[in-house]
Amino acid sequence: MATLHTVNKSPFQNQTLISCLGHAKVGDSVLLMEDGVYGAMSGTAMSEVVAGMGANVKLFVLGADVSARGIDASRVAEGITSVNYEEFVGMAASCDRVQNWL
Amino acid sequence: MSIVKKFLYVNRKAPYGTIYAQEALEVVLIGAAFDQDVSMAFLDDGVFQLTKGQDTKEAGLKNFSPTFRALGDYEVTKLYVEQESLDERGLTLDDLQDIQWEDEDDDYAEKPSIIVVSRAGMADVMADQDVILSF
Amino acid sequence: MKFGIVVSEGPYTHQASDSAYNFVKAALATGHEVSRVFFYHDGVNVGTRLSIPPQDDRQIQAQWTALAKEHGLDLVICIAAAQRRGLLDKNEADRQGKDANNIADGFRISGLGQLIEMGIQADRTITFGD
Amino acid sequence: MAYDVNGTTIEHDEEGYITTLSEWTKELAEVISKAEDVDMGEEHWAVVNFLRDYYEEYQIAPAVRVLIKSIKKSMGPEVGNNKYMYELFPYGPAKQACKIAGLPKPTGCV
Repeated sequence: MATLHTVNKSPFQNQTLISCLGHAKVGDSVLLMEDGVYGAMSGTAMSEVVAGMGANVKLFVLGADVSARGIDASRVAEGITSVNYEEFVGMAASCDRVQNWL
Repeated sequence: MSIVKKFLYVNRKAPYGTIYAQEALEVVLIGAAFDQDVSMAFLDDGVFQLTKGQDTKEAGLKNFSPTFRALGDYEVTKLYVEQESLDERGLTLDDLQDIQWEDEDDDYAEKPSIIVVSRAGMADVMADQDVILSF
Repeated sequence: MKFGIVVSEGPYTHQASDSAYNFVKAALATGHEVSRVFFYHDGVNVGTRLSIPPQDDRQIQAQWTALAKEHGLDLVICIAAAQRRGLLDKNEADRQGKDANNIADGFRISGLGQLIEMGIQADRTITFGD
Repeated sequence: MAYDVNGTTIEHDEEGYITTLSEWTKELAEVISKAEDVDMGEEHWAVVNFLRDYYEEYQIAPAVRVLIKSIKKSMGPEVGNNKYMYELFPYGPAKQACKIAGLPKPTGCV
Protein backbone atom coordinates (compact mmCIF):
# COMPACT_ATOMS: atom_id res chain seq x y z
CA MET A 1 0.00 0.00 0.00
CA ALA A 2 2.55 2.58 -1.11
CA THR A 3 2.11 6.29 -1.60
CA LEU A 4 3.68 8.54 -4.23
CA HIS A 5 4.58 11.86 -2.62
CA THR A 6 5.46 14.94 -4.64
CA VAL A 7 7.42 17.92 -3.33
CA ASN A 8 7.70 21.13 -5.33
CA LYS A 9 9.51 23.43 -2.87
CA SER A 10 13.21 24.10 -2.52
CA PRO A 11 14.39 22.75 0.85
CA PHE A 12 16.49 25.90 1.22
CA GLN A 13 13.32 27.96 1.41
CA ASN A 14 10.95 25.92 3.56
CA GLN A 15 10.30 22.73 5.48
CA THR A 16 8.03 20.95 3.03
CA LEU A 17 10.57 18.34 1.95
CA ILE A 18 11.55 17.67 5.58
CA SER A 19 7.90 17.32 6.53
CA CYS A 20 7.23 14.98 3.62
CA LEU A 21 10.20 12.76 4.43
CA GLY A 22 9.14 12.79 8.08
CA HIS A 23 5.76 11.30 7.14
CA ALA A 24 6.61 9.01 4.23
CA LYS A 25 6.49 5.30 4.98
CA VAL A 26 9.09 2.68 4.19
CA GLY A 27 8.72 1.76 0.54
CA ASP A 28 6.96 4.98 -0.50
CA SER A 29 8.23 7.02 -3.43
CA VAL A 30 9.05 10.73 -3.25
CA LEU A 31 9.24 12.75 -6.46
CA LEU A 32 11.01 16.11 -6.41
CA MET A 33 9.63 18.48 -9.03
CA GLU A 34 9.47 22.19 -9.89
CA ASP A 35 11.64 24.05 -7.30
CA GLY A 36 11.72 20.82 -5.32
CA VAL A 37 14.47 19.55 -7.64
CA TYR A 38 17.03 21.68 -5.76
CA GLY A 39 16.63 19.17 -2.97
CA ALA A 40 18.10 16.49 -5.24
CA MET A 41 21.48 18.18 -5.69
CA SER A 42 24.62 16.69 -4.23
CA GLY A 43 27.13 18.75 -2.26
CA THR A 44 24.63 21.12 -0.68
CA ALA A 45 23.82 21.89 2.95
CA MET A 46 20.72 19.71 2.52
CA SER A 47 22.24 16.71 0.75
CA GLU A 48 22.96 14.70 3.88
CA VAL A 49 19.60 15.46 5.45
CA VAL A 50 17.81 14.33 2.30
CA ALA A 51 19.94 11.19 2.00
CA GLY A 52 19.45 10.38 5.69
CA MET A 53 15.74 11.02 5.97
CA GLY A 54 15.15 9.54 2.51
CA ALA A 55 16.96 6.28 3.26
CA ASN A 56 13.73 4.29 3.59
CA VAL A 57 11.96 5.70 0.55
CA LYS A 58 12.66 5.73 -3.16
CA LEU A 59 13.74 9.20 -4.29
CA PHE A 60 13.00 10.50 -7.79
CA VAL A 61 13.49 13.80 -9.55
CA LEU A 62 11.65 15.17 -12.57
CA GLY A 63 14.29 15.46 -15.30
CA ALA A 64 12.50 18.23 -17.18
CA ASP A 65 12.62 20.49 -14.13
CA VAL A 66 16.27 19.60 -13.48
CA SER A 67 17.34 20.64 -16.98
CA ALA A 68 15.11 23.72 -16.92
CA ARG A 69 17.10 24.96 -13.92
CA GLY A 70 20.49 24.31 -15.49
CA ILE A 71 21.38 21.59 -13.02
CA ASP A 72 23.80 19.19 -14.69
CA ALA A 73 22.70 15.56 -14.44
CA SER A 74 26.00 14.83 -12.68
CA ARG A 75 24.92 17.10 -9.79
CA VAL A 76 21.88 14.93 -9.01
CA ALA A 77 22.76 13.02 -5.84
CA GLU A 78 23.48 9.32 -6.01
CA GLY A 79 20.47 7.15 -5.38
CA ILE A 80 18.01 9.68 -6.83
CA THR A 81 16.48 8.50 -10.09
CA SER A 82 15.60 10.94 -12.83
CA VAL A 83 12.21 10.37 -14.50
CA ASN A 84 10.27 11.96 -17.36
CA TYR A 85 6.56 12.86 -17.32
CA GLU A 86 5.45 9.49 -18.71
CA GLU A 87 7.33 7.75 -15.92
CA PHE A 88 5.75 10.17 -13.42
CA VAL A 89 2.33 9.09 -14.75
CA GLY A 90 3.33 5.45 -14.45
CA MET A 91 4.43 5.93 -10.85
CA ALA A 92 1.16 7.67 -9.97
CA ALA A 93 -0.75 4.78 -11.53
CA SER A 94 1.17 2.03 -9.78
CA CYS A 95 1.06 3.55 -6.28
CA ASP A 96 -2.09 3.31 -4.17
CA ARG A 97 -2.49 7.05 -3.68
CA VAL A 98 -0.74 10.30 -4.43
CA GLN A 99 -0.01 12.92 -1.80
CA ASN A 100 1.09 16.30 -3.03
CA TRP A 101 3.03 18.27 -0.44
CA LEU A 102 2.14 21.84 -1.27
CA MET B 1 -23.79 7.39 -5.10
CA SER B 2 -22.74 4.24 -3.38
CA ILE B 3 -18.95 4.54 -3.47
CA VAL B 4 -17.56 5.64 -0.10
CA LYS B 5 -13.94 6.71 -0.16
CA LYS B 6 -11.67 7.93 2.57
CA PHE B 7 -10.97 11.61 1.94
CA LEU B 8 -8.25 13.46 3.82
CA TYR B 9 -7.95 17.23 3.65
CA VAL B 10 -4.38 18.17 4.56
CA ASN B 11 -3.85 21.61 6.03
CA ARG B 12 -0.24 22.71 6.38
CA LYS B 13 -0.58 26.47 5.98
CA ALA B 14 -1.37 29.26 8.42
CA PRO B 15 -4.60 31.22 8.02
CA TYR B 16 -4.95 34.78 6.62
CA GLY B 17 -1.51 35.23 5.01
CA THR B 18 -2.85 33.27 2.06
CA ILE B 19 -6.33 32.09 1.12
CA TYR B 20 -5.62 28.35 1.21
CA ALA B 21 -7.01 27.68 4.71
CA GLN B 22 -10.24 29.53 4.00
CA GLU B 23 -10.88 27.94 0.61
CA ALA B 24 -9.97 24.52 2.02
CA LEU B 25 -12.75 24.92 4.56
CA GLU B 26 -15.16 25.74 1.73
CA VAL B 27 -14.24 22.46 0.03
CA VAL B 28 -14.76 20.51 3.24
CA LEU B 29 -18.21 22.03 3.84
CA ILE B 30 -19.37 21.29 0.31
CA GLY B 31 -17.72 17.87 0.32
CA ALA B 32 -19.63 16.95 3.47
CA ALA B 33 -22.79 16.58 1.35
CA PHE B 34 -21.29 13.60 -0.50
CA ASP B 35 -21.43 11.09 2.35
CA GLN B 36 -17.78 10.13 2.16
CA ASP B 37 -15.50 9.14 5.04
CA VAL B 38 -13.93 12.54 5.71
CA SER B 39 -10.98 13.48 7.91
CA MET B 40 -8.92 16.62 8.21
CA ALA B 41 -5.23 16.78 9.05
CA PHE B 42 -3.55 19.79 10.65
CA LEU B 43 0.22 19.77 10.71
CA ASP B 44 3.12 22.18 10.31
CA ASP B 45 1.73 25.75 10.16
CA GLY B 46 -1.75 24.30 9.60
CA VAL B 47 -2.15 23.95 13.37
CA PHE B 48 -2.29 27.76 13.58
CA GLN B 49 -5.68 27.59 11.83
CA LEU B 50 -7.30 26.14 14.95
CA THR B 51 -6.05 28.60 17.58
CA LYS B 52 -8.46 30.40 19.90
CA GLY B 53 -9.05 34.11 20.03
CA GLN B 54 -8.55 35.06 16.38
CA ASP B 55 -9.75 38.63 15.92
CA THR B 56 -9.50 39.91 12.37
CA LYS B 57 -11.32 43.21 12.81
CA GLU B 58 -8.32 45.50 12.77
CA ALA B 59 -6.67 43.60 9.93
CA GLY B 60 -9.87 43.94 7.93
CA LEU B 61 -10.17 40.25 7.08
CA LYS B 62 -13.04 37.80 7.32
CA ASN B 63 -12.70 35.69 10.45
CA PHE B 64 -13.45 32.12 9.40
CA SER B 65 -12.13 30.44 12.55
CA PRO B 66 -15.62 30.09 14.14
CA THR B 67 -16.61 27.94 11.15
CA PHE B 68 -14.37 25.10 12.38
CA ARG B 69 -16.83 24.71 15.27
CA ALA B 70 -19.66 24.13 12.78
CA LEU B 71 -17.94 21.12 11.20
CA GLY B 72 -19.66 18.73 13.57
CA ASP B 73 -23.05 19.76 12.15
CA TYR B 74 -21.68 18.70 8.78
CA GLU B 75 -20.62 15.35 10.19
CA VAL B 76 -16.96 16.19 9.83
CA THR B 77 -15.80 14.88 13.19
CA LYS B 78 -12.20 13.73 12.73
CA LEU B 79 -9.72 16.59 12.97
CA TYR B 80 -6.24 15.08 13.35
CA VAL B 81 -3.74 17.52 14.86
CA GLU B 82 -0.05 16.64 15.00
CA GLN B 83 1.57 16.82 18.44
CA GLU B 84 5.08 17.59 17.11
CA SER B 85 3.74 20.49 15.05
CA LEU B 86 2.09 21.92 18.18
CA ASP B 87 5.27 21.42 20.23
CA GLU B 88 7.50 23.08 17.64
CA ARG B 89 5.24 26.14 17.71
CA GLY B 90 4.97 26.34 21.48
CA LEU B 91 1.29 25.40 21.42
CA THR B 92 -0.74 22.99 23.50
CA LEU B 93 -4.25 21.65 23.06
CA ASP B 94 -5.43 24.47 25.38
CA ASP B 95 -4.41 27.04 22.78
CA LEU B 96 -6.82 25.52 20.26
CA GLN B 97 -10.57 26.06 19.97
CA ASP B 98 -12.78 23.53 21.68
CA ILE B 99 -14.34 21.80 18.68
CA GLN B 100 -17.06 19.25 19.34
CA TRP B 101 -19.67 17.21 17.56
CA GLU B 102 -23.00 15.89 18.78
CA ASP B 103 -23.42 12.15 18.64
CA GLU B 104 -27.05 11.61 17.67
CA ASP B 105 -26.78 7.91 18.45
CA ASP B 106 -25.62 8.69 21.97
CA ASP B 107 -28.39 11.09 23.08
CA TYR B 108 -26.63 14.05 21.43
CA ALA B 109 -23.61 13.71 23.69
CA GLU B 110 -20.93 16.26 22.82
CA LYS B 111 -17.66 14.65 21.85
CA PRO B 112 -14.33 16.27 20.97
CA SER B 113 -13.50 16.43 17.26
CA ILE B 114 -9.80 17.16 17.68
CA ILE B 115 -7.66 14.05 17.82
CA VAL B 116 -4.04 14.74 18.72
CA VAL B 117 -1.67 12.28 17.06
CA SER B 118 2.08 11.86 16.93
CA ARG B 119 3.97 12.36 13.67
CA ALA B 120 4.05 8.58 13.23
CA GLY B 121 0.32 8.48 13.93
CA MET B 122 -0.26 11.19 11.33
CA ALA B 123 1.75 9.16 8.82
CA ASP B 124 -0.55 6.20 9.55
CA VAL B 125 -3.64 8.36 8.99
CA MET B 126 -2.24 9.58 5.66
CA ALA B 127 -1.33 6.10 4.50
CA ASP B 128 -4.88 4.92 5.17
CA GLN B 129 -6.62 7.25 2.67
CA ASP B 130 -8.05 6.90 -0.81
CA VAL B 131 -7.97 10.59 -1.76
CA ILE B 132 -5.68 13.22 -0.28
CA LEU B 133 -6.39 16.86 -1.08
CA SER B 134 -3.69 19.28 0.07
CA PHE B 135 -4.11 22.96 0.78
CA MET C 1 -6.52 4.25 -15.22
CA LYS C 2 -8.63 7.35 -14.59
CA PHE C 3 -6.83 10.46 -13.32
CA GLY C 4 -8.47 13.49 -11.71
CA ILE C 5 -6.33 16.63 -11.73
CA VAL C 6 -6.49 19.72 -9.53
CA VAL C 7 -4.74 22.93 -10.58
CA SER C 8 -4.58 25.42 -7.72
CA GLU C 9 -2.18 28.15 -8.78
CA GLY C 10 -2.43 30.90 -11.34
CA PRO C 11 -0.76 30.72 -14.75
CA TYR C 12 2.69 32.31 -15.30
CA THR C 13 3.03 33.19 -11.60
CA HIS C 14 3.51 29.54 -10.73
CA GLN C 15 4.62 26.48 -12.67
CA ALA C 16 1.67 24.41 -11.42
CA SER C 17 -0.54 24.75 -14.50
CA ASP C 18 2.42 23.88 -16.78
CA SER C 19 3.27 20.79 -14.74
CA ALA C 20 -0.38 19.75 -14.77
CA TYR C 21 -0.53 20.24 -18.54
CA ASN C 22 2.58 18.11 -19.09
CA PHE C 23 1.21 15.43 -16.78
CA VAL C 24 -2.17 15.32 -18.53
CA LYS C 25 -0.53 15.11 -21.96
CA ALA C 26 1.73 12.29 -20.79
CA ALA C 27 -1.19 10.46 -19.19
CA LEU C 28 -3.25 10.64 -22.38
CA ALA C 29 -0.24 9.63 -24.48
CA THR C 30 0.27 6.50 -22.39
CA GLY C 31 -3.32 5.33 -22.75
CA HIS C 32 -4.77 6.64 -19.50
CA GLU C 33 -7.96 8.60 -19.07
CA VAL C 34 -8.22 12.07 -17.51
CA SER C 35 -11.71 12.34 -16.12
CA ARG C 36 -11.57 16.02 -15.23
CA VAL C 37 -9.24 18.93 -14.57
CA PHE C 38 -10.52 21.09 -11.73
CA PHE C 39 -9.19 24.63 -11.36
CA TYR C 40 -9.28 26.04 -7.83
CA HIS C 41 -7.74 28.93 -5.83
CA ASP C 42 -5.85 31.19 -8.28
CA GLY C 43 -5.85 28.28 -10.73
CA VAL C 44 -9.18 29.57 -12.02
CA ASN C 45 -7.24 32.33 -13.78
CA VAL C 46 -5.98 29.79 -16.31
CA GLY C 47 -9.46 29.90 -17.86
CA THR C 48 -9.69 33.56 -18.84
CA ARG C 49 -9.74 34.12 -22.58
CA LEU C 50 -8.58 37.73 -22.10
CA SER C 51 -4.95 37.02 -21.26
CA ILE C 52 -2.42 38.16 -23.85
CA PRO C 53 0.90 36.47 -23.19
CA PRO C 54 3.93 37.62 -25.23
CA GLN C 55 4.25 35.74 -28.56
CA ASP C 56 7.55 34.15 -27.58
CA ASP C 57 6.12 32.57 -24.39
CA ARG C 58 3.83 29.56 -24.03
CA GLN C 59 0.10 30.27 -24.41
CA ILE C 60 -1.21 28.52 -21.31
CA GLN C 61 -4.94 29.01 -21.79
CA ALA C 62 -4.77 28.23 -25.52
CA GLN C 63 -2.81 25.04 -24.81
CA TRP C 64 -5.50 23.81 -22.44
CA THR C 65 -8.29 24.75 -24.83
CA ALA C 66 -6.58 22.86 -27.66
CA LEU C 67 -5.94 19.80 -25.48
CA ALA C 68 -9.55 19.85 -24.31
CA LYS C 69 -10.81 19.95 -27.90
CA GLU C 70 -8.54 17.17 -29.05
CA HIS C 71 -9.32 14.79 -26.18
CA GLY C 72 -12.73 15.95 -24.95
CA LEU C 73 -11.27 16.96 -21.59
CA ASP C 74 -13.62 18.32 -18.93
CA LEU C 75 -12.01 21.57 -17.72
CA VAL C 76 -13.95 22.87 -14.72
CA ILE C 77 -13.45 26.24 -13.06
CA CYS C 78 -14.72 26.48 -9.48
CA ILE C 79 -17.54 29.00 -9.32
CA ALA C 80 -16.86 30.18 -5.76
CA ALA C 81 -13.16 30.79 -6.45
CA ALA C 82 -13.97 32.32 -9.85
CA GLN C 83 -16.51 34.80 -8.52
CA ARG C 84 -14.02 36.07 -5.94
CA ARG C 85 -11.44 36.63 -8.66
CA GLY C 86 -13.62 38.09 -11.40
CA LEU C 87 -14.07 35.16 -13.77
CA LEU C 88 -17.56 34.83 -15.22
CA ASP C 89 -19.24 32.97 -18.01
CA LYS C 90 -22.09 34.54 -19.95
CA ASN C 91 -24.81 33.04 -17.74
CA GLU C 92 -23.22 34.26 -14.53
CA ALA C 93 -22.52 37.71 -15.98
CA ASP C 94 -26.17 38.07 -16.97
CA ARG C 95 -27.41 36.79 -13.64
CA GLN C 96 -25.11 39.06 -11.62
CA GLY C 97 -25.66 42.09 -13.81
CA LYS C 98 -21.99 42.32 -14.84
CA ASP C 99 -21.04 43.94 -18.14
CA ALA C 100 -18.64 41.28 -19.42
CA ASN C 101 -17.67 37.65 -19.29
CA ASN C 102 -14.27 36.09 -19.83
CA ILE C 103 -14.30 32.30 -19.83
CA ALA C 104 -12.26 30.69 -22.59
CA ASP C 105 -13.48 27.98 -24.96
CA GLY C 106 -13.28 24.48 -23.55
CA PHE C 107 -13.67 25.59 -19.92
CA ARG C 108 -16.89 25.53 -17.91
CA ILE C 109 -17.80 27.04 -14.57
CA SER C 110 -19.29 24.76 -11.96
CA GLY C 111 -19.43 24.06 -8.26
CA LEU C 112 -16.98 22.60 -5.76
CA GLY C 113 -19.09 19.47 -5.78
CA GLN C 114 -17.39 18.65 -9.08
CA LEU C 115 -14.07 18.41 -7.24
CA ILE C 116 -15.45 15.95 -4.71
CA GLU C 117 -17.21 13.95 -7.40
CA MET C 118 -13.94 13.80 -9.33
CA GLY C 119 -12.18 12.48 -6.23
CA ILE C 120 -14.84 9.78 -5.91
CA GLN C 121 -14.83 8.74 -9.56
CA ALA C 122 -11.12 8.97 -10.41
CA ASP C 123 -8.67 6.21 -9.51
CA ARG C 124 -6.03 8.79 -8.56
CA THR C 125 -6.40 12.46 -7.71
CA ILE C 126 -3.32 14.63 -8.16
CA THR C 127 -2.94 18.29 -7.19
CA PHE C 128 -0.60 20.75 -8.84
CA GLY C 129 -0.31 23.86 -6.70
CA ASP C 130 1.80 25.73 -4.20
CA MET D 1 -31.19 48.74 -6.46
CA ALA D 2 -32.47 49.16 -2.95
CA TYR D 3 -35.20 48.25 -0.48
CA ASP D 4 -37.19 51.08 1.07
CA VAL D 5 -37.73 50.68 4.82
CA ASN D 6 -39.83 53.60 6.07
CA GLY D 7 -37.92 56.01 3.89
CA THR D 8 -34.46 54.52 4.48
CA THR D 9 -32.87 52.83 1.46
CA ILE D 10 -30.96 49.58 1.90
CA GLU D 11 -28.83 48.56 -1.09
CA HIS D 12 -29.20 45.07 -2.51
CA ASP D 13 -27.62 43.11 -5.36
CA GLU D 14 -29.16 41.78 -8.60
CA GLU D 15 -30.84 38.92 -6.78
CA GLY D 16 -32.08 40.87 -3.79
CA TYR D 17 -29.41 40.03 -1.19
CA ILE D 18 -28.49 43.08 0.88
CA THR D 19 -25.01 44.42 0.26
CA THR D 20 -24.12 45.52 3.79
CA LEU D 21 -25.04 42.79 6.26
CA SER D 22 -25.02 45.13 9.28
CA GLU D 23 -27.97 47.08 7.85
CA TRP D 24 -30.41 44.24 8.56
CA THR D 25 -33.42 44.93 10.79
CA LYS D 26 -36.68 43.08 11.44
CA GLU D 27 -38.48 45.79 9.48
CA LEU D 28 -36.16 45.16 6.54
CA ALA D 29 -36.92 41.44 6.79
CA GLU D 30 -40.64 42.26 6.44
CA VAL D 31 -39.91 44.37 3.36
CA ILE D 32 -37.77 41.66 1.74
CA SER D 33 -40.36 38.99 2.53
CA LYS D 34 -43.07 41.04 0.80
CA ALA D 35 -40.85 41.38 -2.27
CA GLU D 36 -40.41 37.60 -2.13
CA ASP D 37 -44.14 36.96 -1.67
CA VAL D 38 -43.56 35.24 1.65
CA ASP D 39 -46.05 35.93 4.41
CA MET D 40 -43.94 35.89 7.58
CA GLY D 41 -45.54 33.76 10.29
CA GLU D 42 -44.11 32.38 13.51
CA GLU D 43 -42.38 29.45 11.81
CA HIS D 44 -40.83 31.72 9.21
CA TRP D 45 -39.39 33.87 11.96
CA ALA D 46 -38.11 30.84 13.80
CA VAL D 47 -36.14 29.80 10.71
CA VAL D 48 -34.88 33.33 10.06
CA ASN D 49 -33.81 33.75 13.68
CA PHE D 50 -32.13 30.37 13.65
CA LEU D 51 -30.17 31.33 10.52
CA ARG D 52 -29.05 34.62 12.03
CA ASP D 53 -27.95 32.95 15.27
CA TYR D 54 -26.10 30.26 13.34
CA TYR D 55 -24.33 32.86 11.23
CA GLU D 56 -23.44 34.92 14.29
CA GLU D 57 -21.89 31.91 15.95
CA TYR D 58 -20.15 30.19 13.02
CA GLN D 59 -19.80 32.86 10.31
CA ILE D 60 -21.54 30.71 7.71
CA ALA D 61 -25.11 30.10 6.67
CA PRO D 62 -25.81 26.42 7.32
CA ALA D 63 -26.43 24.00 4.47
CA VAL D 64 -30.10 23.09 4.04
CA ARG D 65 -29.72 19.66 5.59
CA VAL D 66 -27.92 21.17 8.59
CA LEU D 67 -30.69 23.73 8.92
CA ILE D 68 -33.39 21.08 8.77
CA LYS D 69 -31.61 18.79 11.20
CA SER D 70 -31.24 21.61 13.72
CA ILE D 71 -34.84 22.83 13.33
CA LYS D 72 -35.99 19.25 13.76
CA LYS D 73 -34.05 19.04 17.00
CA SER D 74 -35.32 22.36 18.38
CA MET D 75 -38.88 22.49 16.98
CA GLY D 76 -39.75 18.89 16.22
CA PRO D 77 -40.07 16.80 13.08
CA GLU D 78 -43.36 18.36 11.92
CA VAL D 79 -41.47 21.62 11.23
CA GLY D 80 -37.99 20.20 10.73
CA ASN D 81 -38.52 18.42 7.45
CA ASN D 82 -37.72 19.19 3.85
CA LYS D 83 -41.31 19.43 2.64
CA TYR D 84 -42.45 21.84 5.32
CA MET D 85 -39.38 24.04 4.82
CA TYR D 86 -40.21 24.36 1.16
CA GLU D 87 -43.80 25.23 2.06
CA LEU D 88 -42.48 28.05 4.22
CA PHE D 89 -39.95 29.20 1.63
CA PRO D 90 -41.07 28.01 -1.81
CA TYR D 91 -37.86 29.16 -3.50
CA GLY D 92 -35.74 27.17 -1.12
CA PRO D 93 -35.03 27.51 2.60
CA ALA D 94 -31.37 28.25 1.89
CA LYS D 95 -31.72 30.93 -0.76
CA GLN D 96 -34.94 32.62 0.21
CA ALA D 97 -34.66 32.42 3.98
CA CYS D 98 -31.03 33.62 3.88
CA LYS D 99 -32.12 36.58 1.78
CA ILE D 100 -34.81 37.53 4.30
CA ALA D 101 -32.38 36.93 7.17
CA GLY D 102 -29.90 39.32 5.58
CA LEU D 103 -27.15 36.74 5.18
CA PRO D 104 -24.80 36.23 2.23
CA LYS D 105 -26.14 34.17 -0.64
CA PRO D 106 -25.25 30.53 -0.02
CA THR D 107 -22.53 29.58 -2.51
CA GLY D 108 -24.56 27.11 -4.56
CA CYS D 109 -21.61 24.92 -5.03
CA VAL D 110 -22.95 21.39 -5.19
